[in-house]
Amino acid sequence: MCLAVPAEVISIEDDTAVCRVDRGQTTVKASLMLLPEKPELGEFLIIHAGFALRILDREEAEKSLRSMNLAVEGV
Amino acid sequence: MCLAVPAEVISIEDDTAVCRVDRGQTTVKASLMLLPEKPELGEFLIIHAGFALRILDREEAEKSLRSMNLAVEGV
Amino acid sequence: MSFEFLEKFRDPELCRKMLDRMEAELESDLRFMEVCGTHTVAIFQSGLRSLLPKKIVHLSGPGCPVCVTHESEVNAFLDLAANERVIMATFGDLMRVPGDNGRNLKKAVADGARVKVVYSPFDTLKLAKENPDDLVVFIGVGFETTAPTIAATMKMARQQGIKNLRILCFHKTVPLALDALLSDEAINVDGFILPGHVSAIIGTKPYEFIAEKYNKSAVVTGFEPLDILQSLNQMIDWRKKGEAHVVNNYTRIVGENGNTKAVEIMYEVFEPIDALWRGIGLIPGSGLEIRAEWEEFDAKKEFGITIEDCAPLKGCKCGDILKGIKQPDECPLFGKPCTPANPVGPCMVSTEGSCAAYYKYKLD
Amino acid sequence: MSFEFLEKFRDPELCRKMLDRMEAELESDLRFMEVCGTHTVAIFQSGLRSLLPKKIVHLSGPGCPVCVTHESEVNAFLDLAANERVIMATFGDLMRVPGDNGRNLKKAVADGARVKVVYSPFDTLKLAKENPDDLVVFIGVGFETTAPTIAATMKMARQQGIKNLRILCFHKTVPLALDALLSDEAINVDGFILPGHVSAIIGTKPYEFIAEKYNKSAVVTGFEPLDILQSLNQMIDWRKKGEAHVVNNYTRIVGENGNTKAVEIMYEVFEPIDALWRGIGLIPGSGLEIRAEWEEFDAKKEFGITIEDCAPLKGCKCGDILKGIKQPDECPLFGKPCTPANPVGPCMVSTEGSCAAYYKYKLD
Amino acid sequence: MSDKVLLDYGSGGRASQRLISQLFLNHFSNDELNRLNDAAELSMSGRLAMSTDSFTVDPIFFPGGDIGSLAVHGTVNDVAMMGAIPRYMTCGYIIEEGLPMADLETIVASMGEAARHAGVDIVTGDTKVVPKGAVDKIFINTTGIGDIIVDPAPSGDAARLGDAVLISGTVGDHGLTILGTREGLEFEAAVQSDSAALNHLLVKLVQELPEVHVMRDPTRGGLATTLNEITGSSNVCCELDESAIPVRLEVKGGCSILGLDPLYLANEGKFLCILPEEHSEKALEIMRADPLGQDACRIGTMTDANPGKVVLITALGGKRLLGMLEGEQLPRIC
Amino acid sequence: MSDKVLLDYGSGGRASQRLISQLFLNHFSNDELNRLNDAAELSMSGRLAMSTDSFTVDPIFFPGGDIGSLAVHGTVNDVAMMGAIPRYMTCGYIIEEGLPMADLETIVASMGEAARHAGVDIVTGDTKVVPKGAVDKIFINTTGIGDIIVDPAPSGDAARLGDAVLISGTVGDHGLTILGTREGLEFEAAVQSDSAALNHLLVKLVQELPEVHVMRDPTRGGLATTLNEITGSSNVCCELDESAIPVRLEVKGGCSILGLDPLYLANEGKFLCILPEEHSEKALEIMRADPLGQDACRIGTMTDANPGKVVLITALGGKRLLGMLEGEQLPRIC
Ligand code: SF4
Ligand code: SF4
Ligand SMILES: [Mg+2]
Ligand SMILES: [Mg+2]
Ligand SMILES: [Mg+2]
Ligand SMILES: [Mg+2]
Ligand SMILES: [Mg+2]
Ligand SMILES: [Mg+2]
Ligand SMILES: [Mg+2]
Ligand SMILES: [Mg+2]
Ligand SMILES: [Mg+2]
Ligand SMILES: [Mg+2]
Repeated sequence: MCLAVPAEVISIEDDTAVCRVDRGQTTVKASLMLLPEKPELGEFLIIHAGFALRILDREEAEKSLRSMNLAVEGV
Repeated sequence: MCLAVPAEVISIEDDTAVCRVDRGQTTVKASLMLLPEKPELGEFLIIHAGFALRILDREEAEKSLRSMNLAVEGV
Repeated sequence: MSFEFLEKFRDPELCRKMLDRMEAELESDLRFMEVCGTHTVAIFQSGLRSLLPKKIVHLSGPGCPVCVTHESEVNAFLDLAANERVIMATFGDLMRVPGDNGRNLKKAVADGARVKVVYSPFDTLKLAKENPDDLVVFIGVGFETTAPTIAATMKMARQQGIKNLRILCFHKTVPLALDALLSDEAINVDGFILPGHVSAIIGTKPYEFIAEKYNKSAVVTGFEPLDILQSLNQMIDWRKKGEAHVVNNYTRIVGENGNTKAVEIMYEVFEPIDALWRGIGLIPGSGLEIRAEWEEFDAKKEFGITIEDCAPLKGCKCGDILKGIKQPDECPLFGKPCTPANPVGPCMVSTEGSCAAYYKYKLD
Repeated sequence: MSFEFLEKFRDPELCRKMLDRMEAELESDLRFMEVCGTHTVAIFQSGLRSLLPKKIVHLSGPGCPVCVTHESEVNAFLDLAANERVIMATFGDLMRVPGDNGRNLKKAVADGARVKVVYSPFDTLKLAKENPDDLVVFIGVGFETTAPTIAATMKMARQQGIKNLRILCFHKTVPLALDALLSDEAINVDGFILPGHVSAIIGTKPYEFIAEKYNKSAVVTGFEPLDILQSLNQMIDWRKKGEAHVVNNYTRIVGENGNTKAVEIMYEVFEPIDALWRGIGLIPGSGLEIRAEWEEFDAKKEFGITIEDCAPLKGCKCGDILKGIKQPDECPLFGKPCTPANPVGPCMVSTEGSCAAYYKYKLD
Repeated sequence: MSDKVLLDYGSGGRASQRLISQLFLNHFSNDELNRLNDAAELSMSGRLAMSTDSFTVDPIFFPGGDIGSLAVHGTVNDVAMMGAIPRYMTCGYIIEEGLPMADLETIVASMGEAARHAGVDIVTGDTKVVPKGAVDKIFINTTGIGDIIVDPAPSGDAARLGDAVLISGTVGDHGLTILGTREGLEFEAAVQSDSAALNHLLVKLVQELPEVHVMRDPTRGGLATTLNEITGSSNVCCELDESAIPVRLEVKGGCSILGLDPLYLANEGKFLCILPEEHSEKALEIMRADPLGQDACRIGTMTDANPGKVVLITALGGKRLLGMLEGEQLPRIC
Repeated sequence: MSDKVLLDYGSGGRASQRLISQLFLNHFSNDELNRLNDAAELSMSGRLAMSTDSFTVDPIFFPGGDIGSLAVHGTVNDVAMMGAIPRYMTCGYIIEEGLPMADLETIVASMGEAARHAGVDIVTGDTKVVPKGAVDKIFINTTGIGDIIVDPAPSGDAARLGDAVLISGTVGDHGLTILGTREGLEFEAAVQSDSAALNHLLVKLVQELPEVHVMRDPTRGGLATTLNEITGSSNVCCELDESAIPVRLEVKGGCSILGLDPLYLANEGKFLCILPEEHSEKALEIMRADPLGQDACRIGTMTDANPGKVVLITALGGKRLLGMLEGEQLPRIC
C-alpha cells in the first residue's frame, strides 16, 4: 500500500503537476500540496495516491548507482 | 376509460370485496367505499378502477332481456 | 345470477333478429352518436359496426376522457413529470398522449421521469407511503365514473395521514358538454347512446334536457351488443312516431338517481369549474376542481398550474367529427400523417377516440 | 534525468554480480526482514527471491497496512458500509479484507452497500460534492506514507466548505510497531529492510533505536532489485564485523529529516493514540487519531465507533511469521483452508501480506 | 461459493472458474461443454436453422416456469419452427452482482432440466457479472441450432390462399401470468405460463406433414402480432374466427379487468401451424395426440379478402381488423 | 423514430418492426436476415465451431472501438480460435429505455461494418428494450458459427511438452484503455483498444500450419489467466520469458500508477499460438506479415517443470509463479 512511482513533471498548474510515467505517453496528475518546494519541469516526483511525496534527487541517485557498482567491483 | 366489468362477490373483508371475474378462477379486489349498501356474497358488482360502482340488479337485468326478446318477437 | 346469464346480452341469435328488425323498420338514415369511448370500442370490437344496416350512421361524440383532455392540460402534466421531486401516477391510457413537440409520458420516462401506471387510484396510497421523500402526483382524468374513485382515494389518504399525495385535477362532467355540443346549429344527430357507467353515478335526470330542450332522443345504454341494438331499435321507433325521449335501458346498473353516495363523496371533494375541452373549447361549469377544504392535495395550487386555451390544430377535423358532420376517414390527415403512433388530433389520441377506433378496427 | 537512467537500478548484470558477491561473502544464514508490503511484493514479483542464496532467509514483518488493520476496525468499516446514509470510499486494497462471518466490502456491495474505490483520497472531495445528501466516509488506512495525503484532503475539504466528508481513521505509524516487535525475546532477525516511502515522510532518525537499543542493523531501502541487494550485502558485511547500523540507502528519495511539510500537515490534523495491530495487539502511541480541532471529519465520533481487542485467530501462525520464527508455508492452514480468496489470518489478507505473496508467487 | 453472486464470479479468474465448474458444468454437463474451449466443436451437416433470443422476463420466477426454462423453450421453439430438430444451444448469462446464489442455482438447474427434456446440449456459454444496478437481477441469451428436416423449410412468407390456420392451444396464458405477478395489480388468476419446448411435437408434425407452410410461436405481441407478420410477409389475408380461438376463462377474466385483449398477450408454449386445407385434419390429429397440443384447433383461413391484413370474424358474425399494436404497455414478458 | 429508444421499440409491435427494418436491416442487410423468420436457414456441413459471448463493456464507446464492433470481434475471434472460418453470427440487443437513438445507430453501424470486414453475415437477431435502470445503456450478445478447417481443431487441452508459446502482439492495450476512460482515475494514456477481428490471420495460419496445438485470445483475465487455463487443461508447465512479452510503455506506465500487472489486463485483438517448436519460426513469419500480428513474438515454452502452472522467468532471471487471480477489480471490460 506504500506503492509510489517516479514520474517526470511535464506541466504544472496551480498545485497540480501533470507527470509522465515511464517512457511512453501515459500521464498522471499529482497534487503538490505535500511538497515543501515547487518542482521544475523535467524533474522527477515520487507519487503516491495522487500526491507527490518528494522530488527525486538526481545526484543522490547517481551516487547510489556508483556505490553499487563499487560494491561489486572485482567480483 | 369508463370501462367497468361485472364480477361476483366471493368474500368481503372490511371495505373490500374479492370478486370473481368471468367464469374462471380469476379474482379481483374492489373497494366498497362508493357503494351505498353492502353487497351480499354471490351478488354481482360493477367494478371500475378498483372500486365497485353499483350492485347489479338481477330483476332489472331479467326485465331487460325479456323486453329485448319481446322487441323482436315475430321477426 | 351467473356469468352465463350475463352472456345472454351477447346472444348472436337475438342480435341477428335485432338487426333484421332494424333493417325492416328503417325508412331513412338514422344518425346516432355514442358519448362514451367505451361504447365506441364496444361497437367496433364486437364487430357490431360491420353488421349495422347501411342506413345506420354511427358517429362518436366527445366521449373519451383522454381525448378531450386539453392540450394545455397535457403539457401541464408532462411538465410536472419532468420535475425531479415528482413521481407521476396515471392510468395507462395517458402514457402515449402527445403534448407539444411530440412529447409524451413514454418519452418522459425514457428521459428519466418517474411515471407509474396504476390500475386504481387507490394504488397511489401505497406508492406515496413507499416513497415518503417524493411527491406522488396522480393525474386526475375522467368523467363522473372515475372522479368519485379519486375523491374516495383522497379521503382515504387524509384518514391515513398521507402527506405526499397530490391530485392534478382535470376531471370533466358529461351533461354540460352534451348541452354545449347540442347547442351547435351544425349538429346532425338523430339520437344519442348515453354513457352507461357515467349514468351509474349520476343517474338519468341530468340528461332530460336533451329531449326537452333539443327534441332529440337519448338512451342510457349498457355495453353489450344487445344493449346497443335494443336502444337503436327504440330510436327508430320513436323517430317514426315523431317523438323524442330520454330513457334508461341500463336499469340493471343505472338507477334514476344514480349512486348518491358516490355523488356525495365526489362533491365533498370537488366542485364545478369552467373547463377547456380539447377540440371543443371552454364549457362553463363542465369541469371539477378540488375544493379549498382539500387543497392540501391540489397539485395545481402547489405548482401554480393554470390552463389556458390555445389555437386549434391545423388541418384536424375533430370538431366536425365530434359533431357528427364528418367521419374520421373523411379527414385528409387520417392514416397519414395522423395515426395512433403519431396522433395529430384528439380523436386519434386514445384507443377510445373515434379516429383511433376507425384506424384500429375498420376494414377498408 | 530520464527513465532509462532509473532503469539502471534494475540492471540484471549488476544484480547478478551483487548476488555472486553475496554468495561469496555469506558465512552463515542471514535472516532479514522487510517491514513494508511493497518490498515484499517487489522481492517476489521481480523473481529476486528465487535468486537469493539459500543462506539468505527472507522474512516479512508487519509491513502491510491492510494486514495489520485490526479485526475490530474491519468490522467497524463493514458495519458502517451497511449504513444507508453512507457512501464508503476506500483504496481498492480493502475490498476483500474479511470481517467476521466472512463479510467483506465486495459482499457488502452485493448486499446493496455503496462503496467507491478511489485511487487518491482527493477523489473523495468530488464524490462528496456529487452526493450532497449522503455522507461520504473514507477509510483511513495506511502508514506515514499515506496519512499525510488524507490530512491534505481534509484541509482541502475544509477550505472548500465540504460538510459531508468523514474519515474513519485507522492510520498507524511504523517505528513504534518495530520497537514492539523487537522487544519480543523470540525475535530472530539479523537485519531489517526499512520502508522507503514511509521514510520519505519521516526520515531516518525515528529508526535509530534499532541499532542503539537492540543492536540490529536496518537499512532504509528503495524498491528496485539493486536497492535491496545492495542493502543485503551491507548487512552481511556489518555482521562479519560484528557491527549494527541504521543507514539510509534510498537517498534519492529519503532525506534525513524526511518531508517536514508532509509531517507538519499530518500532525496538524492527526495526533498519536494507542492502536491495536492485527496479529500483534496493542502498541501504545502507534496509531493516529483525528484531533479535536478537526472532529467535524471524524467518523468514529459521528458514529460512536470504538475499537476493542478480541481473541486471536485459532490456528493462525501469523504471530510467529511476523516475528520471523516461521515461514508462511510452515503454517498448517496455509493453502488449505487459508488462501487469498478465503484468508484466515492477516498475512493472507492483502496481496502484500507475506502468506499471500507466498501463495501467489512462490514456486514449490 | 458465497451466498450472493459477486463481481469476481464474472472476472475470468479463479472465482469464475469455480462458478463455471461447480454450477454450470454440474447442471449442463456434456462432453463438448466440459472441454471449456473458446468455441464448441459440433458435427452437423446440410441445412441448419439458427436462432437467438435474449430473456429479460420480470419476475424471473413465475407460475409455470422461470427465466432459465423459458430461455431454453424460447430458443428451442424458434429453431423447431423452421422444421428443424434443435441440437445444440449456447447460453450467455448476465448476472447482477448480489443475486442470491440460490436463485442462480435454481435457474441454472431449471435450464439444465429444460435442455435435457428438449434433447439439446448446451455446448458453450458465457457468464458476465455486472455491478449492482447495471442489470435487473439476471438476463439470459440463448442461441440454438438444429438440423432442418424438411425442404423447403416452413417460413413466415410461405402462407398461401386457402391455407388453414391452426393454433396448438389456448392463448394469452404466459402474458397474463406475468401480469398477475405484478405488484399493484389487484387481481389473481389461477393460470400459469404455458412455457414449454414444442420441438418434439413440431418435428413429428413436419415429419408426417412436410407440406406445412408456416409454423410460428406467437410470443411477444401475441397471436395478433404474429399473424400480422405472417400475412404481411406472405401477402395474404387471414380471416380468423373469434369464437374458435381458445382462451382460458381465467385469461378472459383478467383481460376484462385490465382492458386488454388476450390476442395480444404472449405465449411461450404454443404455435401457429399454417398449411394446405386438405392436411389440416391430419395436423390437428397429430397435435392433439401430444399433451402440448391437446387443445389444438382450427381458427382461420388464408383468403384474398384483405391481403396483408388479419380480419377477425367476431362472435356476432361481424368483421373487423385485427391490427398490429404500436407497442405495448406490458414490459418484459420474455 | 424518436430520438431516444422507447420501451415500445422492444414490444414486438409496429415500433419494433420499424426499429428492425429502418435500423438493423439497414446496416446488417443480407438475404437470410431479411426474411425475418424465427430462425435463419444456413447451409453448412461437417465440423462446426460455435461460440457465444455477451458484451457489457462500460463505457460503450472507447478509444479504438465500441460495444458494437467489440461484439463482432470477440465472437469472430473465439470461433476462429478453433481453426474455423467464421461464417454466420446472431446478435441479441438488450437496450435501456432512453438510450439516445443516435448512440444505438452508431453502435449498429459499427457492428455492421465490423461484420462485413470480418466476412460474417449477421443472419438473425433479437431486440429487447428494458425499463430505464434495468440495464446499463446497452448489452449485446453475439453467437458465431464457422467451418472448422483443420483436424484436429486447436484446443486448450492440446498444448504439449516442448511447444513454443507465441503472442501476436502487445498485451494489455484494451484493458488499460477501458481503465483510462474511468472517471476519477487521474491518468491519461495514449493507447487504444486493440479490438480487431483476427479471423483472416488465424485462418491463414492454420491453413499453412495445421500443426498448431492451441490458439486462444487472452481476453478477460489477460495473458496470465488464459495461459493458466491452457496449462491446467493440458497439464504442462508454461515457462514464460518476462522480457519477451511485448507491453507498450503507455500500458506499463498506467499499470505502475495503479499497481496493476499488464499480464492480467484484457486484450481484444491478440491471440496466443502454441505449436511444436519446429514450426514456430514459420508461424511468426505468417503472423508478422499481417498488420494485426506485426509485433508477434515468442514468449515461452511448454515444459514439465511445474505441470499445470505458469512460471515467469523474470528480467533478472528469477522464477516465480504467474498465478490466476481470484477475481479482479476492473469490471466490464467486455
Ligand atoms: S384523423 Fe387525426 S387529424 Fe384527422 S380528425 Fe382524426 S384526429 Fe384529427
Ligand atoms: S497461512 Fe493463513 S492462517 Fe497461516 S499464518 Fe498465514 S494467514 Fe495465518
Ligand atoms: Mg476467447
Ligand atoms: Mg429467436
Ligand atoms: Mg423467440
Ligand atoms: Mg465468454
Ligand atoms: Mg436491481
Ligand atoms: Mg418465435
Ligand atoms: Mg465465447
Ligand atoms: Mg470471448
Ligand atoms: Mg426474438
Ligand atoms: Mg443507466
